[in-house]
Amino acid sequence: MTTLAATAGRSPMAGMKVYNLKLGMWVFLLSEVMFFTGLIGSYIILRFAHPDHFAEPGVVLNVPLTAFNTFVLICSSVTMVKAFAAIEQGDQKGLKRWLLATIILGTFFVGVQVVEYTVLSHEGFVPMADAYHAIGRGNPETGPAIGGPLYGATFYTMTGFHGTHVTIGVLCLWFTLWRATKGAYTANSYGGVEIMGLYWHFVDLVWIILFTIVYLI
Amino acid sequence: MNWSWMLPEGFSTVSGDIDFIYYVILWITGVIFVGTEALLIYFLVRYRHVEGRKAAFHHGSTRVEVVWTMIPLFIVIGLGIMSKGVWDRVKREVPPGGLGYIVTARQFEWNTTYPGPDGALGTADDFSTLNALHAPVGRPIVLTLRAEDVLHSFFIPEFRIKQDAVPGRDITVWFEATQPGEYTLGCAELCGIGHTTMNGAVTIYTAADYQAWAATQSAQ
Amino acid sequence: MSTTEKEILHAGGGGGHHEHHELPFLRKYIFSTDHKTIAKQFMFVSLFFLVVGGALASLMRWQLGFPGQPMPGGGILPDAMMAPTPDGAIMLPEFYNSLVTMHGTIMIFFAIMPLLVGVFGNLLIPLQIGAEDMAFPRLNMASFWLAVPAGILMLASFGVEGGAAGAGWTSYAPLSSSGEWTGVYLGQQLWLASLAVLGFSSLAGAVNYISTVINMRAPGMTWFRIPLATWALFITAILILLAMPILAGALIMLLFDQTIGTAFFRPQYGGEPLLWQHLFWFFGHPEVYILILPAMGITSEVLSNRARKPIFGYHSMVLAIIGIAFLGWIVWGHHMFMSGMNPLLGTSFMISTMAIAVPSAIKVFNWLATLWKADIHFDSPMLHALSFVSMFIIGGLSGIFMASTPVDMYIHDTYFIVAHIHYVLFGGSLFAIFAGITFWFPKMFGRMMNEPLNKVHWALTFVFYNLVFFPMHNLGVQGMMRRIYDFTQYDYLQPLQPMNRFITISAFLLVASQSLFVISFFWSIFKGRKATDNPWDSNTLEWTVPSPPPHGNFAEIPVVYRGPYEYSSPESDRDFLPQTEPPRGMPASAPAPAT
Amino acid sequence: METTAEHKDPPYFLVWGVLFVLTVFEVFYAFAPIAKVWVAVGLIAMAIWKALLVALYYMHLRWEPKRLWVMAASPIPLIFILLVVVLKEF
Repeated sequence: MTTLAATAGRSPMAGMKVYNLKLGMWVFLLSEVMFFTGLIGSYIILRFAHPDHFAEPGVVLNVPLTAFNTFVLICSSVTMVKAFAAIEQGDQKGLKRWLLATIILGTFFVGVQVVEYTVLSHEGFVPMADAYHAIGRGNPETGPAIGGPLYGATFYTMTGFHGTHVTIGVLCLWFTLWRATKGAYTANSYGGVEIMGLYWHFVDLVWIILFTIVYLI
Repeated sequence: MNWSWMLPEGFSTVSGDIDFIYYVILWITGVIFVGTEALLIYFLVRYRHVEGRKAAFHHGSTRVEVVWTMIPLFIVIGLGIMSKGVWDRVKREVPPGGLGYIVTARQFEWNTTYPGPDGALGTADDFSTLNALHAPVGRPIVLTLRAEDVLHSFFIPEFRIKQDAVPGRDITVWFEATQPGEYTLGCAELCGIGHTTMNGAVTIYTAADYQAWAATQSAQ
Repeated sequence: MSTTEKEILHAGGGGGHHEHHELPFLRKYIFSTDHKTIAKQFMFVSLFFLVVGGALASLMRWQLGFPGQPMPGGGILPDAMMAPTPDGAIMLPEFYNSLVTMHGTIMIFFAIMPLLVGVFGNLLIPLQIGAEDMAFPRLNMASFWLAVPAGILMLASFGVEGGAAGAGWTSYAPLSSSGEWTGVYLGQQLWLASLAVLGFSSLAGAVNYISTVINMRAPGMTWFRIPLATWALFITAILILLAMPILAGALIMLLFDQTIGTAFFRPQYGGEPLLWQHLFWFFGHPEVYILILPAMGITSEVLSNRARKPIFGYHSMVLAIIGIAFLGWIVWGHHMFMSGMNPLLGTSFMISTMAIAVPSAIKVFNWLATLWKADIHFDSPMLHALSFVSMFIIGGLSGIFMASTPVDMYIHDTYFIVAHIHYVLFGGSLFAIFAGITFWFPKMFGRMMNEPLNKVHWALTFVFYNLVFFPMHNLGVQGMMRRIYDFTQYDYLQPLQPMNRFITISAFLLVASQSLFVISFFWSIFKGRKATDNPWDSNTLEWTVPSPPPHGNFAEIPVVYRGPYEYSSPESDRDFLPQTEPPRGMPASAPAPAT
Repeated sequence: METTAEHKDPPYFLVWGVLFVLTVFEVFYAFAPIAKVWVAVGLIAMAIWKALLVALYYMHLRWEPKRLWVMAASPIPLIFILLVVVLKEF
């Protein structure tokens, strides 16, 4: 492999003291941080500017369901990290098992979110400004609208983009699993699994913040 | 063609201060501009390539660096302090006893509402003018600036006043004209296809003439 | 080599997979992962957009120079842009607004930014730090192949119902948030989508540049031995990385307002127009430095090399770059002094804005001091670099007027701003780009450029450029607003007609004289004199390899012994001392100094 | 991997337990009958705590070189600048 010749004399981990792929993923995650800063920041700012557009926790949004979903995502994080721990020890079987578990949990999370969206939109909680007429959980079909259009818009944008990230993560997990079955990862070559984990845990981390700010405050 | 850097004459109580800062900056930057460009040209001529001459092997000097870090620093601090005073006066210290108008901007017109004889806005005897703003000289005019559709920018060049009108917000602007006459009201923020036509006239009367004008308006 | 390192090289993705056998045409020229090829691809595409942007500007200038008069040959444009009349076609205001918007957008996002970051970032970073390629070559290729569809979307918007976006390159909401205000629906949505895609492209590039500079430097290439061009591009990449996502978020929210009717920026439903401005400029001001920092880096390279003298105060130059980049995050409000923003914020933003004048001044003084006691060679790269310095002085000084909030009350949104931004972006960035192209052309294409033709091009550009943009200061001082379709609607602007006409004619000549560069560019690619490895007697690493460098750049990773600007060093009999040349009495095989 | 040496067996399941408990507590705390501001402060504190746990243990930041910590923390000042400044508007 010519790379070895080409790289001889330079430690390929120079500078950051971590290998390129991991460094690249961290750098990419920094930009993700700024992306969610833009979305969550806008939510906070709009909520400060127009408190009347927003509702008390649990009035419109289903907190118990989402709390359960949060738990699911946290579990998927631990399965992901176990997959990494497994391949660190060269345990191919464990790697595949834990990756599959992560995929199932991640898919389940997205599924629950879809259900949540359907129910909410039936209760008039939609992003469209002129269609917004949230009547709150379990209320009769009619009633005064709770909150305002900014609530729907910010909610669906933030959770929607997080959901997109989870979905992309699940797809990447399938790819990682497929490579794992091909034996692409070993006890001293598991960069792919590690950066997959970094991305997945970051998405989990974002959800932890989102859940608190959007559902509980 | 007018290559002048002089501002057109100003006719409001703040235009003097604003123009003063402008001319201070114009002088400072002018001197720096001439100095640096002259130095540049001198170096280009003096140190152009000549066969057999080798450039000085010189990596820089911290002392010099500190000097030319400090000089601009002090200049800009000075300018900052000067500017802050005027800025606060224009934007934050609305003079008392002003005459209150409501100016509403919409594509593509300025609509001014004046208090009637009772001197209060929002009463039945209010009257309004389209694309025109009439005011007495020598009295602060306090405008509540509103927009109905998109951003517009309330701009009276002769008074050195510019303020965006933001839909959903009431923004207070004030000016005090120093001379009766006809001035220009323009829109300085791109507001759509008719942006360029969104202009009007500002008419400044003597106190007496204004009373007369206001009377005729409210009579209708 | 330890297992760890093997694993790392695997994990390092492309870290440098060099198929040294001949690649098939597609892999070699179209879907190439070679950073030099990608740089060339970016160059051809963004030079094309530079021409498009210039054409749009010329159309705009016609309307300003000859308001409401039929445009010669304007009839070929569709009636949605030009109203046909018996004696010729007259420009419509909605088309003028689209021109204002698209000229700004295309020049900033599709010409200047890719020329600086896409071309020179890709070309210089691996070569100047002694890497065989980028850290992630495939990601690098993706970065280019995302930029292309973005550009197509942007151009396509001219053809759609309602015309191209017409709310200015800043697309201030609510004007941009719904077609009901401008009559532009799909055009605005394409504009938003295109920029979102471009955001991904720049992001891919930024991740690559940052990882490469941090991890792939050759032995001995310590942080303070990195050439200033690479330093500037590295800091620029960090700005892109952190600023672009903010824009992406804002674009998406505005796109939702436009398409599904959310209320983020639509006041009639409780939205906040100022939120768009804050998000846009929180990205937008770092963007301004994304557009000027690489230009400063390129200028430093060319200046020091053609003056045959070490750059004056290398360390303070680096610190100034970092200082500008940092301050760039806390000055965005100076674009919003008149926006109804809290006046207290106005004051604090004025202070930080004034502060940013200091590092900029340091750089200018250092460039001047570099010329002191130098041995100046007036080749076309040098002429362009010197133009950058003298024009950047004007652009920087005129910035102080706007920084002062009271003065800004008068000149905000006037042609004074237009003059300032063009002195920084055209007189600044574009002259530096010309300097860069003429300087590194031999390294890119293996041939020298046509020097006489380049000199003529430089002279004409420099003269006409100043004739176009200097009078705009005066227009602004007279109170002429920007983005205005027909200034003759204002009585007090009537006297400005002759000057506007003068500017328009100069602008046409400026655009015309660019054809000389196009000719010289293509002539040199095919007919230019073969270039040696190091035609400029330069010290930096890219000149130690053949022109153009082979796939994989360096036969073996070079070892670096000194800083990049050791020109006219007494240590050498020549007037330059390459970074790779071992110190006297030290065998070439000696180990590199610790990184 | 240069990091594996130092952490033979990180407490992954312990962290998971803490995250779980914190989540449950958060949900009840959100409806606690106390001043809204204290609810918010407490919730944000817990959210940050959980986020740190994920970053330090699951993302291995705890075993990474210092300079990577610095890099990972670099956007935080920008977040504060943006929020603090823009919130002054309202």
